[in-house]
Amino acid sequence: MDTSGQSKPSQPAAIEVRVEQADFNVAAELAAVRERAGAQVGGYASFVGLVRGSDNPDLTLTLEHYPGMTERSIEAIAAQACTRWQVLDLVVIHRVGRLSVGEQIVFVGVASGHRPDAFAACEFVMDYLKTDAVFWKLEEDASGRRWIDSTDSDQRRQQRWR
Amino acid sequence: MDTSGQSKPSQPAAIEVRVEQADFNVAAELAAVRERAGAQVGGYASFVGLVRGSDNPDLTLTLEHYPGMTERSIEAIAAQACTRWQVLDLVVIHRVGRLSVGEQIVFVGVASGHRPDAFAACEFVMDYLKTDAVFWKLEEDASGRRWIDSTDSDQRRQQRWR
Amino acid sequence: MVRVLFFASLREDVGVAQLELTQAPATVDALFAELESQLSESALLALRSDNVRIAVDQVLVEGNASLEGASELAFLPPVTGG
Amino acid sequence: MVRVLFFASLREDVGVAQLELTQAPATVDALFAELESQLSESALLALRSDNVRIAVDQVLVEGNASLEGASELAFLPPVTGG
Repeated sequence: MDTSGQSKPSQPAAIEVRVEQADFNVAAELAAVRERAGAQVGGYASFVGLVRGSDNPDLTLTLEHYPGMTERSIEAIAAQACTRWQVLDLVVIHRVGRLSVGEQIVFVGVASGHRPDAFAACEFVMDYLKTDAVFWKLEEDASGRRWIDSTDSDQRRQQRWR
Repeated sequence: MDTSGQSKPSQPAAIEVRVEQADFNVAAELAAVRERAGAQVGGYASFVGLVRGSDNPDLTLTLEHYPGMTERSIEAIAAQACTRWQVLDLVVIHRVGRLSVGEQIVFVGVASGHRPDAFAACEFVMDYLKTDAVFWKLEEDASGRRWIDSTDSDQRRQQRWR
Repeated sequence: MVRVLFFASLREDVGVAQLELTQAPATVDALFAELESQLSESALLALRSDNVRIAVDQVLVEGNASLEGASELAFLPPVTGG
Repeated sequence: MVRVLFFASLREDVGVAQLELTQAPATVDALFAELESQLSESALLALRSDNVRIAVDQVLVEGNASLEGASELAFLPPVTGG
């Protein structure tokens, strides 16, 4: 695997963005990323985010979106990643609706010819999802309900990429 | 999902290292990482490296190792990642033997309570595998055969973490 | 006719997800003037918060933007995904 | 008896994957002295290259390390995985 990174795209990246209530199958999504990337692929990086419940097993998270605008906000993030790194295939799946502890929220998969590009593009997309994607999150548990915002640490991580 | 990162481990990380000739099943490995990580998991990052053949479809890569020492060299890298970041579960699978274009070489999967930790530990392990893991690679194609070394760019990427 | 959408915490502050205005206000300021006759003071306070952004036909606008030709206006509290 | 292993390109330079010495040399220098009687000049040149590392019972050593009690010595050319 070549690891020179930051090289020019040799084919246009395929971007897929889905916002949906249904759960997703990580194995199937990753296999599709690898398949679509074709012969130039040197590797693929992925991230799956879950509702974490260590402190709070009865937590639920309700994700709200603005149909149309939300998808376009994610597409803009994904497109930016594809101009910055060599990306062969990039998939973002983001769930909406009410989710319980342990449920999957988000999947990002990136195939590239180059390992550093796959990692960077995947983490870039996750960082920008936290700050720029049009979603709102309501946390509810025994202690009450609260709309949650991106944290200062999320903002700092996003700003690393500027 | 909490994204504060760099937090103290709340449970000891489980590390699994396998060096084997047989191919691996990414879906099964990822499911196992997620499962073993338990209730504290906030997400998991992974990387799969493949034999890239865009320039050279008849390329083969023969990976050689030093049984025992190789596994320990990977375990040392994984253990270092687990002291630097909050890791719940970390798996490294590395194949040896003769591999053709498109075949899987390496899998790294990391589950954590925190997204930044999962990404950092996963990329750290991949970067150190390039420079510190006890493997040797023989590339063969129509133009000949050559033992390949980690590149200057691999060395620079590994040194970022110091 | 123009739809005005309120998302997430703002929907709860306003009490409805959507209002319909028979005529598109010319500008954001005119929109607020129109909403003043329909919403409570606490709802207006929430909508005027510094961190609330306005989208015109799903595109974010700044300041006293023109709303000419718009069919959908939306008030967005701070976003976070992932 | 001590095994001496040669990996990858060094195996090809030396021509064998493994030698057996009836007695463990006291130090790395003594090991080279012993190998001089058994290997070609080009093989020795490859083994003495700056980027070749020596492992004693699978632990890397530096300089003229003691080999006392060792049962397996190995010459490692530069490594790369991933």
